[in-house]
Amino acid sequence: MRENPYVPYPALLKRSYFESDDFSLKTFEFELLDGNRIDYIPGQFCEISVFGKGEAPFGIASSPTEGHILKFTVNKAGLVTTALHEAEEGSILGIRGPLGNGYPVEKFRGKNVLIVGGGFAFTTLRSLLVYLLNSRSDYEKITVIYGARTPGLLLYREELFEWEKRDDLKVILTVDREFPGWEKQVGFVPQVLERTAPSSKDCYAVVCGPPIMIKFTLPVLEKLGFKPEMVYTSLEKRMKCGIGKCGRCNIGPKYICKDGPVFSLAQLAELPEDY
Amino acid sequence: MKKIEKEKLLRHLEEKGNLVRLDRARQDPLSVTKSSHLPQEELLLLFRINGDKGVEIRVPEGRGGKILFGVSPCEARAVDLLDLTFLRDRIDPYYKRKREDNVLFVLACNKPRSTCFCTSFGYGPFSGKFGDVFMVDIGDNLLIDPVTEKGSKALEGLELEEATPSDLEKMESLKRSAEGAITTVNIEGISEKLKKMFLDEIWADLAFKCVNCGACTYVCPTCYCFDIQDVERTNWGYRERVWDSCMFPIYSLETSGHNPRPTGVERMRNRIMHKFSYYPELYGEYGCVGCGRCIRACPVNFDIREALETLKEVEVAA
Amino acid sequence: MFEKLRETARELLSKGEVECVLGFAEGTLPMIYTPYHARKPEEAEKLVYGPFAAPNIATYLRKLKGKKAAVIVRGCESRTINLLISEKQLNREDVKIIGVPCTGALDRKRILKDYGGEIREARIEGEKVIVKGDKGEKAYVLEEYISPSCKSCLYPEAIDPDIKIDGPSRDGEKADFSDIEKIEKMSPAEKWEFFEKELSKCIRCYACREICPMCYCESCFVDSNRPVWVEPGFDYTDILSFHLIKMYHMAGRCVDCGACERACPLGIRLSFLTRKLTKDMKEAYNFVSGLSPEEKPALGVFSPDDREDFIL
Amino acid sequence: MKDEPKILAFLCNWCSYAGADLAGTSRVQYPTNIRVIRVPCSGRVNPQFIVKALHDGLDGVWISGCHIGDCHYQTGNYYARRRFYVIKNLLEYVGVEPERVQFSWVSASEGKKFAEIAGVVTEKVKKAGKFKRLAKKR
Repeated sequence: MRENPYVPYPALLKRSYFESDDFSLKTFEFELLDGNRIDYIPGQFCEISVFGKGEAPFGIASSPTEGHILKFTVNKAGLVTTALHEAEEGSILGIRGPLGNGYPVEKFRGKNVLIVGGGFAFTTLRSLLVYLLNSRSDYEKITVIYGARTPGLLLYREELFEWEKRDDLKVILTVDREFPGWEKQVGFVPQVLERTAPSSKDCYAVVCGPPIMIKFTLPVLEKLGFKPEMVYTSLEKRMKCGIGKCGRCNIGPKYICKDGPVFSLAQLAELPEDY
Repeated sequence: MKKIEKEKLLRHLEEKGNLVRLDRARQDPLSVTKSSHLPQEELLLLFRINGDKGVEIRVPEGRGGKILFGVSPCEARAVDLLDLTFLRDRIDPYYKRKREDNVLFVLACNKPRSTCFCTSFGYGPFSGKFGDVFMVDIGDNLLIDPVTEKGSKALEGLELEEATPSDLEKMESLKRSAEGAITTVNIEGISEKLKKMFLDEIWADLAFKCVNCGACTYVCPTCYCFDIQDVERTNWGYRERVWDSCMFPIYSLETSGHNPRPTGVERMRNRIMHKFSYYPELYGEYGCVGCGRCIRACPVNFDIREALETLKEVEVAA
Repeated sequence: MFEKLRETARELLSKGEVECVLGFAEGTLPMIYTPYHARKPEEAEKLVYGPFAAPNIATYLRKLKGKKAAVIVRGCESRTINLLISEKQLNREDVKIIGVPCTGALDRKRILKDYGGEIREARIEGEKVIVKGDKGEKAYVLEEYISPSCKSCLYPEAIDPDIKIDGPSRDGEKADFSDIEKIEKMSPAEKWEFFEKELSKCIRCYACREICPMCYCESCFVDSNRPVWVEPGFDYTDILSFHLIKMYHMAGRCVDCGACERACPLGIRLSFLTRKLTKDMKEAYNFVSGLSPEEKPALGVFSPDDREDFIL
Repeated sequence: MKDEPKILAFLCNWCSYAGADLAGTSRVQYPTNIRVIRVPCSGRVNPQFIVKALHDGLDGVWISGCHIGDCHYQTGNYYARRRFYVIKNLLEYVGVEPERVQFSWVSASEGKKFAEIAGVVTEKVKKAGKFKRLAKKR
């Protein structure tokens, strides 16, 4: 990050493409200009500027092991995201980051990792997965459970189907309801997790998804024997500065932008329910 | 302590440059120290979009410092509290520049207002440790004492007399009467207690009269929350930060429509918790200086002193 | 002085006719009452009314949605209730209206300014406000320190109250808009200068908006980013746009209670705008806001022979 | 062209816009200061638009709809008339010259009248000059 943390790096939008078949999600690939590079770990986020419209925070979907292209998948919702969706390839935007703490990947070394994702929150989980797979031998068993409403809403489908084929990795994909042509799992993520029942022994779990999914997933993890300090999740709140100054993303004395967005359940248990 | 004629000191400072003379009216309702370090509206960057040449980003230059003359001790202390946010972790360069450039001449507060409760926070109207130079108005002269190196530098070249015992006595008597005029709220243990009160029903009662306008937060010298917004013109624009308030619903409203603090109750709770629980937990200091500005500015007479008393009386399960 | 009111409130509460009685109580500062809702019969003891009540109490009805409440109102506040009913924000059955006499709301900031010191105590004595503080005791004639909006009030008494508390009240005397007329006669440049001086003090804390019982929108135009009606910051053109659009939204809906003006921490005379609206609506459409709960807002209706003289 | 005032015209689809069209097809000239936004009805014009237009740097605003009684939606222009009166008064009251905000009723058959009023509006706004006050400087 720059010395003036409010100044974004100019970034070239190299490629953008729809990620979901309802055209609500688009993936953007950026290259920082002027020889700038950022060092990040999975789970960190950046503020993307559309000059004139403003900034908004997005988890990094690429992995630092993939080279210098930064990848984000964005849902079209508000002012900035709409402008971002409308941006043409080749236009120049701004990127500020990396921000936040990221997943504790060092702790995962030599352990089993369970990744549980839902909907379009899979972005930083992709980053994490690619990162882990890059030095596959450093980790033990890796299990991924990922669900979406429909097959068309699963992010990074082609990659997922490739990963599914690997034998050093267990990937379970699910959709909420029966869908023509879908022959994999059907059911909500918490149910599929319960059916799959991965062992909690020596295993870190990373959960990311819509609040309702998280709400029902956590009790299942608890039942499976995951301890609160072994379960991580990533939180979201309205943000502006991204560096713990502007005030709005606090949960108790902690700021999601600065102290998070990744928290273990043990950490969250200490904080008031203010999100 | 030294002593000097007020006019002589002012002439000296006028030559130094941008002198802002304050009296009480100018420090109310808005806090001068907050406005001077974290202005209501501040340009963060300008950008020009040059077609294929890309984006040109420019950071505006600083405007040079000011000498703030006559800052009250509470306001000077408030900047020290702002430092905890803006000069720790990632340093905020816009704030830092102004903090380094401005010189604060603090004047002991001879006539506290009925809304003052600064003595509740371990300091008082005659505390001499804030700002860059501490001054006491003893009528014919100013007693003066540099606090920081920046302060000493501002006084360089001035002939200062030594204060006499009778001057000091005068100061003591002014101090006694000033301190005597202030009601202290006993807030011992409040931060620990608040931690256990997040889900208490008292917040709904407390928040009833509050209409959730931003008056208290805007006049507060330690409230620093801001919003960052872009302004768009043809091929250029700028990004600025403006004061924001945790009292507004839109402050925490997410694009999805979800609002973690949907009503005035949660917002009021956050404001009080931030000042009296989160601040102490993070920095070991309360986020309030007891200046009473919020009490005076409130359109519905929400009195933070009364709120603290109420919170103190609530019984919480251990 | 407040015995009749307190007795009424106590009775309503103890009979369980209402869940609370909404009104004012003594505050912690002199010359300002604080909004209060008594929920138990013994809490009725705290209820007060009079010139020290600054906000429009009808604002608080939105916090009591779904509850049966009695509300203690002056003329302007009862007209607000009528408007809220006509705009479907309130059910008439949910409120019991207790009308109290009104001698106008005090323009507290002007006394603070004229006193020039720290006022520590204040009381009303007949037609005077007696204040005590570090400049000694001084008396001010209430009528001279009443809010400008109250001076042009046509209906000081509550309209169709369920219960009426008697007492000396202002006269629905002829409204005085002479200061507004004076501004109207200025040249555009003078007008611009006049309002720029007044409104540029605005810090956009939105106290005027939040205190206003009629500003109940879930989301306000000023917070909209698509489109941006008002840009961030403190440029006078943005401040003026905010106040202009807000005022336009108030046309035919403003009862000119003056609460916004009294709420402003910077002491901006918003009544220069609200009273202009009141005057225009009366002159052009013979419309006074809130006279009956059946009445539609002035801009929600029309007459085929509305004035046309401004159209080319 | 730099010193020429810019005027934003909101024309209702059914009458005044058609009137402008007729002026064009009948080769009746009207001043180039006018920039047109077509709206379904004069009743669609929220007075906020007027404030925003002036704030964004326009020198004048002109709103034109169907004649009273001829509204395509029966009553749109009746409501508009009240709103315009209120906002015009408010704007004048805070120091916006009365010439800058104009209203008219022009029907689809009044191509010539459209051009005439466009001329009148332009003259009036020119008289008031460039409008700097409400336009944001930065």
